[in-house]
Amino acid sequence: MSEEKQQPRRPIECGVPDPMQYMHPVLKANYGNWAWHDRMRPGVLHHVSKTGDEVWTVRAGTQRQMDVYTIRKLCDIADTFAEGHVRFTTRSNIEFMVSSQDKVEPLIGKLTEEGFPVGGTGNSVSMISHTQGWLHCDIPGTDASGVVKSLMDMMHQEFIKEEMPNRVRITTSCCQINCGGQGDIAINVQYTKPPVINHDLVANVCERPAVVARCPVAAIRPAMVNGKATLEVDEKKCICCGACYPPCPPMQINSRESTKIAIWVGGKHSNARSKPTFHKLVMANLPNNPPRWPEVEEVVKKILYAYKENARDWERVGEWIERIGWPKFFDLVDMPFTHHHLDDYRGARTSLNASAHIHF
Amino acid sequence: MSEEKQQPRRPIECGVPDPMQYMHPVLKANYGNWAWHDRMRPGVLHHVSKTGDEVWTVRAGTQRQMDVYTIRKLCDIADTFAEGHVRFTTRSNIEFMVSSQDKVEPLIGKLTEEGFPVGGTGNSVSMISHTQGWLHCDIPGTDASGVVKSLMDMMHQEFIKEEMPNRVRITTSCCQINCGGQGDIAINVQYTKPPVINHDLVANVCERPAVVARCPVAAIRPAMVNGKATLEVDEKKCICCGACYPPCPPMQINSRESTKIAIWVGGKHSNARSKPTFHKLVMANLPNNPPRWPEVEEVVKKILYAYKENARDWERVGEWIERIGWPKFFDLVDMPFTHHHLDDYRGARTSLNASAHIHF
Amino acid sequence: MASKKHETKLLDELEDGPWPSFVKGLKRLRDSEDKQYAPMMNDLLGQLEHSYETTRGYWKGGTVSVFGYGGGIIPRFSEVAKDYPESKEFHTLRVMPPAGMHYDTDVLRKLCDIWERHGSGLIAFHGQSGDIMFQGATTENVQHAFDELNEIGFDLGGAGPALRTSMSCVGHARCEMSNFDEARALRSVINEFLDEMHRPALPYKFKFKFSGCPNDCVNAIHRADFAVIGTWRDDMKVDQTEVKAYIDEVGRKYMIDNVIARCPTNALSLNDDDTLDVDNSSCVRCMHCLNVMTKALSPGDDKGVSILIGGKRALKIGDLMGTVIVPFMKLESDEDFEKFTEFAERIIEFFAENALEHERIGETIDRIGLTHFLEGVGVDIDPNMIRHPRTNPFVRTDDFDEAAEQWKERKKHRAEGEDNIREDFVAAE
Amino acid sequence: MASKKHETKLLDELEDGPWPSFVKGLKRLRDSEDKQYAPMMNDLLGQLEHSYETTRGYWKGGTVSVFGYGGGIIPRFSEVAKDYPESKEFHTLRVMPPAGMHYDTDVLRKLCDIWERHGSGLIAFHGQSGDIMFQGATTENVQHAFDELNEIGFDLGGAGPALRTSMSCVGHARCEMSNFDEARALRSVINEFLDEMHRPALPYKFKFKFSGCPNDCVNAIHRADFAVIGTWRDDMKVDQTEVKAYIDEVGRKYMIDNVIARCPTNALSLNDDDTLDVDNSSCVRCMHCLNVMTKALSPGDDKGVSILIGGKRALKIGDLMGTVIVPFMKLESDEDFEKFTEFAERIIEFFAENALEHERIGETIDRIGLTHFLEGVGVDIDPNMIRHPRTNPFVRTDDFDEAAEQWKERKKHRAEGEDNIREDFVAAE
Ligand code: SRM
Ligand code: SRM
Ligand code: SRM
Ligand code: SRM
Ligand code: SF4
Ligand code: SF4
Ligand code: SF4
Ligand code: SF4
Ligand code: SF4
Ligand code: SF4
Ligand code: SF4
Ligand code: SF4
Repeated sequence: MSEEKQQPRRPIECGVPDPMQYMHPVLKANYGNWAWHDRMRPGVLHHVSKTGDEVWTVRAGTQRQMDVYTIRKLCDIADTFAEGHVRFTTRSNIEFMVSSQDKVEPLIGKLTEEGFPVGGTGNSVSMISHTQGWLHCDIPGTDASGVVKSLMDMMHQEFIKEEMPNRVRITTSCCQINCGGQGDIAINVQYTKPPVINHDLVANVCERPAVVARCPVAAIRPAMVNGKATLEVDEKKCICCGACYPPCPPMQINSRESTKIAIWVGGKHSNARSKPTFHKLVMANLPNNPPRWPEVEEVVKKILYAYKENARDWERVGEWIERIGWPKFFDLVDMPFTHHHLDDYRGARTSLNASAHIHF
Repeated sequence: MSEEKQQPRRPIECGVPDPMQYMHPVLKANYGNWAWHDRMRPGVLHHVSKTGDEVWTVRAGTQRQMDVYTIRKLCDIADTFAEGHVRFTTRSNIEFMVSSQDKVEPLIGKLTEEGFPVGGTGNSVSMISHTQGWLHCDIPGTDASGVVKSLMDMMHQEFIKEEMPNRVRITTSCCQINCGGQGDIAINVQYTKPPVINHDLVANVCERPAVVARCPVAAIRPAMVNGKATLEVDEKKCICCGACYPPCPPMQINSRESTKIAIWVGGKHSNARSKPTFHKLVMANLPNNPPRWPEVEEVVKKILYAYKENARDWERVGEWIERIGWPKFFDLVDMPFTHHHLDDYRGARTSLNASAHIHF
Repeated sequence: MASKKHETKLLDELEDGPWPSFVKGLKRLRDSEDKQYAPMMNDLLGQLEHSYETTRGYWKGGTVSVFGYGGGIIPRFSEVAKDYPESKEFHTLRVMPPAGMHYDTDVLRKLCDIWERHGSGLIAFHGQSGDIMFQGATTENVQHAFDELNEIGFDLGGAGPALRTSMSCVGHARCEMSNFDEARALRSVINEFLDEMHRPALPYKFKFKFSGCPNDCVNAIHRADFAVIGTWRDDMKVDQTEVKAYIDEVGRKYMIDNVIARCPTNALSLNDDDTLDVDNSSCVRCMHCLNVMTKALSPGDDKGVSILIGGKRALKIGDLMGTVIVPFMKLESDEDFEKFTEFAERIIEFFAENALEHERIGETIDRIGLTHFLEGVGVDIDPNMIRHPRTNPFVRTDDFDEAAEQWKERKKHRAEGEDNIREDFVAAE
Repeated sequence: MASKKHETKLLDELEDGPWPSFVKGLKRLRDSEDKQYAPMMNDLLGQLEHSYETTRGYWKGGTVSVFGYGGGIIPRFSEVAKDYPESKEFHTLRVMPPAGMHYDTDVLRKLCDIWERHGSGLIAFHGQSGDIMFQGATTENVQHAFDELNEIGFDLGGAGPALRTSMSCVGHARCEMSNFDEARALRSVINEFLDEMHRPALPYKFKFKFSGCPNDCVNAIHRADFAVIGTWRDDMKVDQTEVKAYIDEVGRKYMIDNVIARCPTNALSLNDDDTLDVDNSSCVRCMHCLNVMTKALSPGDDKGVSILIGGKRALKIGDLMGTVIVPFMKLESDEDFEKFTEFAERIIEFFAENALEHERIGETIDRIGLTHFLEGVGVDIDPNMIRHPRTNPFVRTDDFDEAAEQWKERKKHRAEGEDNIREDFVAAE
């Protein structure tokens, strides 16, 4: 292995691989030519092309963070029970395509047997958008894999059934940056206090003007502490956003006491019916409680089942709440409405109810 | 009359008069006890109380700015053809209440004969919200009475008929302050250039710090011109809002060249269906052309009839445009869409189309 | 004194046409040569024609008032008095109308007579804030006119940084949608705080408006600092026979497209047997279906008002509508009205003490944030105040649990049907 | 080298439950004692358990790359390497998947084999930006792993201030809603600008995402700087027989409440004979009715894409969604794809030259205003870019007439079906 040092290999800049080489033949043959689809049961999609070709897709959940053994097992199943072609969805579910309906049940049987829940289609709770957390990230407030595993265990039945009013797309984010994105329900780290500065380190580690520039509310200013050039935070101004932390790790925003979990609802990406929306704060200050975050589980469960029991067909979480109103929502889930829910950031004005549209 | 100077009369602070003393007896008898209403013809409302009492209201247009002869004529009509009780609406129309249906037609006949158009009810174009202008205001860019008269002449048929998809409530404002308020269609003075400062006067007339504070974009700063303490405007920043002009008349915002008329659409006060909305810019830079403002008339007419021909029942102007989309609206009225229509003031972000909802 | 009549070529063009002409009216006054106001109206027409020619206004302000009051008069002095001397002073008296703008012919004639003696003969029914505007008095005559008006029971309205003249819709007097006694509410508040109207000492103007239902026929939400909108809390009333009658009349498709599909919160559903399902807990009282089917649908019995604070027009920060501050309060008993007036006072006081100069209350709320405003006026938070909770995480939440406790308290009160105005509130000094 | 296995009391609790357990997977790797990664995974588990105990993360960044590239690796060095030395370096290779994430088992097995040799055995399918994340390589092994992956046709994705890995929905491959060839579009753009990905030199990250229709199955509008959404311009296709079949199945009331009344622009009306009226000019292509009635309704024939620019998550100014910049462009012929790529380049160049450091393009637009952005990238204005025109009068309009002339020009082009991307555009220097 020493010849490499002498002659480093130049990369082949091949870019994004062509999917056609790996695609299921029926998909390839009908590329851009599909006519309609239906779902015969949870976890299964049935697509019919304009030429009459049919394909059945079986969707199963994975842990996303997979060891090679798990991946190989999925390959074995694909080879034996399906047709050797799979794809992954935007939510880390795996999909097996088969060209005849009789392969569907055995495939489901095998997947279930091997512990891969079949579901995530239609009006189910699909896999949670997953981020890195303690396993890999350099700025995490919690662990994504653990939160996701705990919640998916709790919601397993809702993954394998399609009993929700509409799809439920949940996200997690292990810091306020929100790599997990917006969700019908979102479980995000929330910093509850301004950063605590390790003045000894700032001087060495941080490019101070860059950090000052990063703060959206100009709460950081240069300062001298014990004769060292460091930074200080105006706690009255600070909105606990954590933007200063990645460029300057000595501005510790995380601590056992201050890193909490907040729950958000009503994010929506699709344009179906209503325009896409951002999620909205419901619950803050939940403990960051590994390994199973029971307080978070409890809150998510309440929201999920309030939605399941009260929403109408096709209503996404946010649309349901729009209809019944926020007062009723907070009552149904039995959660507090506080001044923290009132926006006070830029443009807050537009979130005020400037109408006599009132829910009683 | 000289004894007053010796002994000034102290006011009786009697406040708002009690309306009961002037109210039509059927209204008084059924106060708070009405059951339903309908309209037998344009300009006439028919209300039925829970006890079965009935009252017919005939609504007629006035010029608002009335000479005592006109008012006395209306009183004569009320005494002869109605029952001596009238009221005025929020839009300066006069209403005659009668307790028997057979009085309705003769009353309408007389009003029409005397030049008071009967209408303004239901799905008609009612009287325009009227402001002061050159007749009385100290900061006007145009004359409200003249604009209103010209437009109401043009729309007379739409006042006396109920052929619009829903009510049309038009407003005028003779400066950007907008005393006339929001409208389905609004005809407002628009300043098209920054103020031109009469430096000789500033020193004497204006409290400079107060004027500086009035500017919403901090475009005004103190300056010295010819050795005098005056003000200057940063024309790059100035948004031509005119807020500096009332407290400092030497900051001339009006001129023949710069004072123009802009047309707005889609303001709505009612909470019916959609929440109340602000009106939106359609057309700018129209000439301020007395005595009849033909260019303004032309634009208003186009909008009004595009609405009349294209909107569905119950759609207000703004709701109609929401449905058909702004691209089609600008096409239908054949008016330009320019960068001036793009908001760039605070919170502009919320007016952007952040969705794939697109009208083709 | 009878000067030559000014030419009014441009204004003359406004005499034609089917709409009543203000120019004709002005000329009638000018031509009443036996009347004291004829010369004034001649010069007024002259100056106005000059404005039409030059597209400029020629009035400037000043200071004029009646004895004992500071406000209520809009003083106008001509900048071109040299050419139009008789109308060099042309002040307006803003006079408050009876609530709901009801008159009998007797009182209208009296108003005309007074103005014929002391003014120009020109009266506007009404200004955009609801005043009867007696326009065109000399500085001297302002007092005479006021005295006589005052003697027959009329009082000056608002001008300047003061409580302003208010408006209420016809409501209770002639409208089945009405949910409270608008005229009583208006008079309770305005007549209680006349001092704030007559002696301007607020940071800026402050307006109340009263609409009996969310149709908002006086434009309160946009145009009042303190908007009072009637509404109801229980179920709307449905007369299924009238529903069917309506469908028979307009057809099913029309009913679906114009009623069912237009409900903003999908609270309506048409059954296959042509009866109507109303999901009252989803209904936001927009009024649409009630407006369309006036016989079939009507407001419930548990009536009251919503209060929205902060509406104003464009000046400085741009247009603002009022924000829901009190989603519901009863307004029926004497005690209700007392509480209401007390609350209005609280808001006015907060405004007086916290607004910057020339800042409307809506701008104050925008500047300090809703949370601080609510604390400042002793109002409990309610989700009806907002369209939706915050979408950004930029908030310090370490006191969330304490705030949650307060919410529990609030919920107890709410469960008992109480509004969110804290009774035990004492304003901070 | 085989150190004692760390205790993992807390993590062990995550082995139970019906959902596939990542802890089990990690342990399987730790327990593969014949594999080079076993000791690394033992210490990795140890450090992770330590995080679970202390609720803190222990990784820090650094600089690691492969020869010839600047980006694509997320370097991780342990802050607690003293206690967990074998996992002291635990870098991730971000590797771009085939567009649409299609695999056969053969290639998946190859990926596993490579990672078994040079990495931790831990792979994520996929990261939120769409990368295959090969997590856990030592600094030395990063190059080996990359070399082998690269040999079988895979390339590194984005990291740092660079063009990022992109995603496209399954679309054309298996979805009847699809309006363009998502995979081709993705590959056209990304493979054209690989230099911007592999040698990070942009002000900040830049992401493309491709959804075949407004259902937006890859969350493009929220999560991409440049979102491409399939749509169509002509009428949707209606199969009235299938409409009736659907109504027969679900009932009229259900149809009214769930389809007719849910259309955001009231573009649908149910006729009394159970046929459906579609007002295509009011329809905003929200997809709802097509989603509900997959057999009865489908997109039209004149397909293309809408481009929205500026989506990103919360950091600094708060969440932004993309704004419509190109309401419609065709994306079928080779020329269309060329134009599309050229336009993408224009945007990237504008971003490179005008964004501040650490500023996303959405923030740039927010800072400079949409008008200046459009001018900077040679795009003609269109009312579809906004929800509605401005509601405030705070704009200087003396050049309105000139701007109106430009609109006339634009309308001519539009009438010929052209998009609003100016062909003759030359970027200002
Ligand atoms: C496989 C996948 C695309 C891919 O390239 O991987 C996909 C596939 C389909 N989506 Fe999706 N969507 C997929 C992620 C999404 C996402 C993104 C996400 O989940 O992060 C969204 C946006 C969610 C949001 O709004 O926040 C999404 C919003 C939709 C919608 C809109 C639903 C709505 O009413 O708001 C539809 C329409 C429908 O289902 O009728 C849709 C419809 C579909 C259809 C029915 C399209 C078709 O005709 O094939 C596909 C099967 C859906 C099903 O599960 O029943 N897909 N779809 C993704 C599966 C994710 C998963 O494993 O759960
Ligand atoms: C790995 C991944 C999460 C995951 O587990 O899937 C991730 C992980 C990180 N993200 Fe992310 N982001 C990931 C997808 C996203 C997404 C989702 C997307 O692309 O659709 C977003 C939201 C969309 C967007 O771009 O705004 C996202 C928004 C951010 C941001 C906020 C950017 C903003 O402008 O608001 C940051 C902070 C930054 O870049 O300074 C960030 C930064 C980071 C960093 C590099 C943390 C840092 O600054 O040091 C994380 C490295 C973790 C690690 O050790 O691997 N990440 N990040 C995702 C990338 C995997 C992949 O390549 O496939
Ligand atoms: C008389 C008046 C109240 C007053 O105290 O003076 C009044 C009276 C009625 N209004 Fe009004 N509205 C009056 C000004 C308004 C205004 C304010 C304005 O015009 O400046 C509005 C808000 C307009 C806006 O949104 O910008 C207003 C929005 C409504 C609506 C809501 C319509 C909608 O669909 O948006 C209704 C409901 C309806 O007509 O079905 C309504 C309904 C009514 C009813 C039907 C109520 C009733 O049952 O009696 C009354 C007869 C209406 C008619 O003309 O057919 N009234 N109404 C006002 C007459 C003004 C005029 O002379 O034209
Ligand atoms: C007379 C009247 C117009 C009319 O012809 O009807 C009027 C006329 C003037 N208004 Fe007004 N406003 C009139 C109703 C309104 C309304 C409508 C309303 O009350 O519903 C508004 C919009 C609502 C609001 O309060 O915002 C209105 C918003 C303004 C503003 C802008 C306030 C703001 O905060 O944006 C100003 C400017 C100021 O106060 O500095 C203003 C200022 C003025 C001044 C005093 C101009 C000045 O600053 O010198 C005008 C005196 C004209 C004159 O010579 O008589 N006027 N003004 C209305 C009052 C008549 C009455 O008392 O009944
Ligand atoms: S959400 Fe935060 S902690 Fe989690 S992966 Fe993204 S940057 Fe890291
Ligand atoms: S946490 Fe955010 S608001 Fe607070 S100092 Fe850091 S960057 Fe500024
Ligand atoms: S709109 Fe302007 S000019 Fe007209 S009355 Fe009001 S303040 Fe005067
Ligand atoms: S017109 Fe408005 S923006 Fe311009 S200087 Fe005056 S106050 Fe400032
Ligand atoms: S606001 Fe309501 S109650 Fe008052 S008049 Fe209008 S419709 Fe009637
Ligand atoms: S009042 Fe409005 S919200 Fe309530 S049911 Fe009727 S239409 Fe719907
Ligand atoms: S975005 Fe549209 S085209 Fe793509 S998979 Fe989803 S539904 Fe199909
Ligand atoms: S696609 Fe959406 S907007 Fe178009 S008709 Fe169907 S439901 Fe209405």
